[in-house]
Amino acid sequence: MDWLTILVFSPLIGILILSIQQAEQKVTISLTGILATVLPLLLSLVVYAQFHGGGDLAISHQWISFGNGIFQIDYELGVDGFSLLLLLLTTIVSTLSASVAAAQIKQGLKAYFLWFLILEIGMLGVFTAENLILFFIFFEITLVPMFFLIGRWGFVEREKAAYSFLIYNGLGSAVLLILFAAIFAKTGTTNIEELKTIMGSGNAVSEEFRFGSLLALLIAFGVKLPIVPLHTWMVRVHVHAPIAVVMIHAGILLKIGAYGLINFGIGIFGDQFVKVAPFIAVLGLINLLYGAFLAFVQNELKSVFAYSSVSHMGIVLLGVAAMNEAGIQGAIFQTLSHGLIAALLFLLVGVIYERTHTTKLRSLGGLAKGMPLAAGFLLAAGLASLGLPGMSGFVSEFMAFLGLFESMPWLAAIGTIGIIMTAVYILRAVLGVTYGKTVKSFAGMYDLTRREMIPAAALLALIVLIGVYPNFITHTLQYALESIMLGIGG
Amino acid sequence: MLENAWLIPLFPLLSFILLIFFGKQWREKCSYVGIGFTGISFVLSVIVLFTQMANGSGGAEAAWLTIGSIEFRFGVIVNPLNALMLVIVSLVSFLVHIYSKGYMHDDTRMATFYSYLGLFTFAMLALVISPNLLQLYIFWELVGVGSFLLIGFYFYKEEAKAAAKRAFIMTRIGDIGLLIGMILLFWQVGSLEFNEIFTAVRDGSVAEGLLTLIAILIFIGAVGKSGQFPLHTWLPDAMEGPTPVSALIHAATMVAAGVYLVATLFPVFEASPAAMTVVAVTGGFTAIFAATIGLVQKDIKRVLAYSTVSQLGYMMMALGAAGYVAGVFHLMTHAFFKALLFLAAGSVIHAVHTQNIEKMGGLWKKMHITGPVFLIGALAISGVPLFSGFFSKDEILLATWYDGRYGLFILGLIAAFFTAIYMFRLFFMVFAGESRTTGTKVHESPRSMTYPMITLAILAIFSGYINTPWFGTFLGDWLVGDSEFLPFEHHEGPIWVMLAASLVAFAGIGLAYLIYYKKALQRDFLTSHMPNTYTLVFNKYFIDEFYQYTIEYGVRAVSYLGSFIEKYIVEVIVAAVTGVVKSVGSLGSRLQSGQVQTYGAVAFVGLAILVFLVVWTGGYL
Amino acid sequence: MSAIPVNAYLLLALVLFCIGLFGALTKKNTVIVLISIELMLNAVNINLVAFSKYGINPGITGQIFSLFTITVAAAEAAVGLAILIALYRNRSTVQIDEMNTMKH
Amino acid sequence: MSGELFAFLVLALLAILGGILMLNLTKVIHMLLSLVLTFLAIAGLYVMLSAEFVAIAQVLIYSGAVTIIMIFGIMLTRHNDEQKTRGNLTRNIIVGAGIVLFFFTMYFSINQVSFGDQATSLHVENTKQIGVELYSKYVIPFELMSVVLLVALVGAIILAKRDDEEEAEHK
Repeated sequence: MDWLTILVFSPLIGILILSIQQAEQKVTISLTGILATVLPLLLSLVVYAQFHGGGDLAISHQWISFGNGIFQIDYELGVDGFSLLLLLLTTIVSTLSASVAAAQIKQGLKAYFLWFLILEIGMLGVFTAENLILFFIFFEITLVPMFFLIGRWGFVEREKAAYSFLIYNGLGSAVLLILFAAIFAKTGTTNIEELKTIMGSGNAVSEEFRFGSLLALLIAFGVKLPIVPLHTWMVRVHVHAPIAVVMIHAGILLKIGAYGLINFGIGIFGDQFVKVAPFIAVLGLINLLYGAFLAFVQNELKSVFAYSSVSHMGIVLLGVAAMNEAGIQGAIFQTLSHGLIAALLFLLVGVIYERTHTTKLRSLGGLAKGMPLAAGFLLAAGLASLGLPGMSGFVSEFMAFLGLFESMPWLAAIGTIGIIMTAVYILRAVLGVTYGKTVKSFAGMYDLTRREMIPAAALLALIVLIGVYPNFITHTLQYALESIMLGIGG
Repeated sequence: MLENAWLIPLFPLLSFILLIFFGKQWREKCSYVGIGFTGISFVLSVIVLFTQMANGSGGAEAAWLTIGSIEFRFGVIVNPLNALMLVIVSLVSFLVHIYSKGYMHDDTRMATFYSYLGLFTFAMLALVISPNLLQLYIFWELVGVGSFLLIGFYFYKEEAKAAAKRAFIMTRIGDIGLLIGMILLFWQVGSLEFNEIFTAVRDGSVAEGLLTLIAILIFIGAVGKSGQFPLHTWLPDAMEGPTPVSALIHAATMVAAGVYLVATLFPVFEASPAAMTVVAVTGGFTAIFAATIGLVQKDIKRVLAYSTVSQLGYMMMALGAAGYVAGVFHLMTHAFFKALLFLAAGSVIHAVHTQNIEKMGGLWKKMHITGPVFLIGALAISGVPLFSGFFSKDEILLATWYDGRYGLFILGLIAAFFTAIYMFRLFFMVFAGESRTTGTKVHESPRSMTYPMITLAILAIFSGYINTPWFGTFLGDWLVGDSEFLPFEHHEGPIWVMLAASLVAFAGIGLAYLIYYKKALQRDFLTSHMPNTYTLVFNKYFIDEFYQYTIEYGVRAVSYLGSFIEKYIVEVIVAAVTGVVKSVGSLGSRLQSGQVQTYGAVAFVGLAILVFLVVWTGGYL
Repeated sequence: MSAIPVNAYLLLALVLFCIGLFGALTKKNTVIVLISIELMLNAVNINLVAFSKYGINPGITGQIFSLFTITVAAAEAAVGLAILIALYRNRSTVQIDEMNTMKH
Repeated sequence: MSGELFAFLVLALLAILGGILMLNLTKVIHMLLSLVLTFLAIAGLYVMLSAEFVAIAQVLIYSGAVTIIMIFGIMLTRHNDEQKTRGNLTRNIIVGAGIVLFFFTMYFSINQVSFGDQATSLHVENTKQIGVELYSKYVIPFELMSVVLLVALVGAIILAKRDDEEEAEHK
């Protein structure tokens, strides 16, 4: 069975069913929307169950071909451990986000879910595509729905946010397209596995070309990740997009940057990556500290968490730049862990916003009194975010720094300031909202409903699971990691 | 039994989980859950202790995190030190659980309180049986969280919020030191298992300079956790938490974790004389520094908090002076008598509803149990002969004397003198003289509170006898006995050291008696004669303010600099990018004038440039 | 016969082509634009005929192609003029910069 | 200097002169007439290139028919028009620069090429050769060309006529 194709295009079923429903029937629509995301979730579990190290799930069909096979692009899907985990993350966060959206999106629910499901196809495709052209197509598919989801259902400055999202990511993907075309022209293939062997052999393509390609990749995925100073669009999106979309965005879309950087940057251009590693480490350090210090002075809960995302992505860069197993595994863990934590944080921000209609730190305070459960979850999420052991954040930070201390101890030592700062700004924000005197009492305050509690608890359970027993994931990752390490000759 | 020691921490964890989920329904019954599970842990700990004594050390491990060829493991190890710590922690925790039942009986969030206590106890118990540094670090942070949650238990108070935040961040600064030290050690040794670390250090496979750096970094972690100078400021503030918590976490167990850490890694420290000096000097300085502050504070819990800081400094000094047994011994006795003092103070606060000692007085007659047990605690901590504190303090002074650190020895004596003064200042002001309380009728606490105090009082008197120069050094022999890494030399000290220690203690008590009981000396002697010194000490040497003006404002300044960059550099770049995109767009739309000639011109010029480029590059792009 | 190099013809054709192009892109009168295009076609014709004599593969084909070109050019001139007259009737101008209906 | 080269130079200069006059004269009718000079010079060049038939066709169609049509066009519209302004100066400069770039690029390329010997038999019964080829090898394009001419004829008539009726309807 071609499970991957079925998985990637499974949201289409939901799209078809939704499109014949009437826009007024909110209950049926939200039910269909949620169920349409449950289907990929189940399928991804099937894929997970069938996964035995990689190759057996890969598929390949002839797709575009002319000029007697000189110009041939195949339809190739496949997963390794890393992308499989990201697939699971995607389906899980999508389902949770859909359930949040069903509660919080007040108008145009049908259109929302239609865009949302298209977005999910794009995300699933990005993580399964086995050649560059297919990857690019799915990458573009994620952009358009996001533009509309932000622009139509967001907060005050939603249109500005949507445009800056589109401009930045459009530029990034333009760079990507040119790069992919150049690679195709030089090597005659876009298959990632073939490229790994071609580029790895060292003499097929000139070194300058490989170096330039890596820089282009860095820019393209640097926008997505985002790397300072390309991050402002992302902060804007986090502040102005609807909460459910931010969950997806912070949880998954940012991870495409990390995925691309690890899978293509190291996977294909490993030997060149070694050269730029110190540079990337410095960038990562800047991300980590810059995000942390800025998060410390934000006056708004969502921008605190937005800058916290910038900061946490810095750890991904640091881990990648370490160029050893511990560092890269740390980066991968951080990718997954931040996906879960960011989704949880924004879920809770959404809950708070629904009750209080504000996310200004100044007008929030003492919420633990009115909504102890929500406050407890927020505290737990905050602690996870600042890298408390027993939660997923610690494992990834530890590994990233473990790796970095081996290759660049001084940078790593400076980077640890970031860990302290993370504690400072997270506690400032979280305690400011939940602890202390009640600044304003809001009418109709109520604690988490069951519908909000289940997603929050599910996310927290996953975070704790990874934190308590990380080897749970490492087995799946093993093969992917080995092939990546092969690329850098380690 | 030893390989199943991992069960011990699990019971408090179970209590935490159960209370988090079902606490609301159970209400008052929560306390029984907490007490029950901790009790089981205590019983198991005692069994483990005796098993260890009978059969020697042991443990078990399993893989936790695999990174390629590197494997981090998780497990338990029971050696004399760990077994001793297990018993201390579970015992104090058990007693505090019982005590809290009375102390917190009218609090509506009792379930939350007990669940947090469970979480803390779990982390602390797991900490002390860690077989490797990583696991120790993990629980090291978790006890920090337990402490953080409990300090911020009264979350609606701004002071509690600030104190919790400060406690977490200050200890985290220390933790980062530990983290860096740990990682550096890992890349030197290739493992974080204690045994392998010790073997590598003994074989000299780590360069000495690096080892010193690692030891000092690890010590920074201990400094943060144990409230040593200069990271001590969080500990007095942590008194915002409920008093049983102060007794458990901020007196007996968690703060002692720093000492435990240094003790556990003693072979690493011992290999680096420089690091040992750092430990000893920091400890000695903190001991006297905190003691002076304790002399003038007016809040009963804060006096005890500074006393704790001072006593922890004492332990550090002992360890730094190679007095491994002395440090651990004092850790144990201190756990008992300081927990006792805090619980007694809690009992007093419970009765008079204030923490200001100037508003207390004459309680001796009204509180027939609290008064005497407080006196026992005070005598023990002051080092009055025959009480437990006397023996452990004596051991420390001996260790410093034999290590040749005479300056520290004198520092220790002075600190002991101050300790006696402030403890008896506290005692006389609270229990002697006229009642200065207003309002409510003072009554003795319920039995759930007094029984734990009595238990601790007994321990505070007698726990010293397991390691004395007269009846044998049982503790020392056992602690060092079967370890291949720990040196043991018991010093049959000159008798005058012991005499000097007793003398100093009695002198301090006498002075306090004269000032605060007999009023023979002016109370405001210090205030009037040395106003500047008094202000300095009363304001804790302005350390808080110093931090506020340097670090806090520094961080703020950096942050504002960052947001300045964000606003005026990054955003300008962004505006430039959007501006370019926009102007290209408007240029494009201006080209769409509808005039065919313009279209043709653009198309042709483009073509010309392309053709030019093709020819220029010789037909290849 | 001392041959005139083919390059000379090509160069002449290039010059005429450039003149025609410049006229077609800059002149305002539509008639002149049309006739400039004719000039460009003529330049091409010169190339065709020149290659028919001097090319790699000389032969009569080049001349035949130039005849086709002339035919098409004539047809183009006729249709262009018809359009021009129709436009002039509607707008009373032959200035090409006033014809911007493509904008809307 | 051989006579042939001399003839070529004269004809080439005439052709270019016509073109330059076209660009620089102000009256539309003068521009048109200057181009007749170019067309005639080109016809002369065709003769030199052994293409007598094409030369005749050139004279008949370009110098005759097309020019006459254009003159009609001018007369039917505003024949007194002078070039009002030099038009959009920046655009002219850009176009000029582009053309200069193009010119030098192509000039560079032209200088690179060199071909083999010239054909010898083209001038022998030139018209017959063309006729044979047209009716044998190129018969289908030839017939298609007649269709094109027919369509152009019909189209020109319809285009020129339809507006009359519409205007009549308007009135």
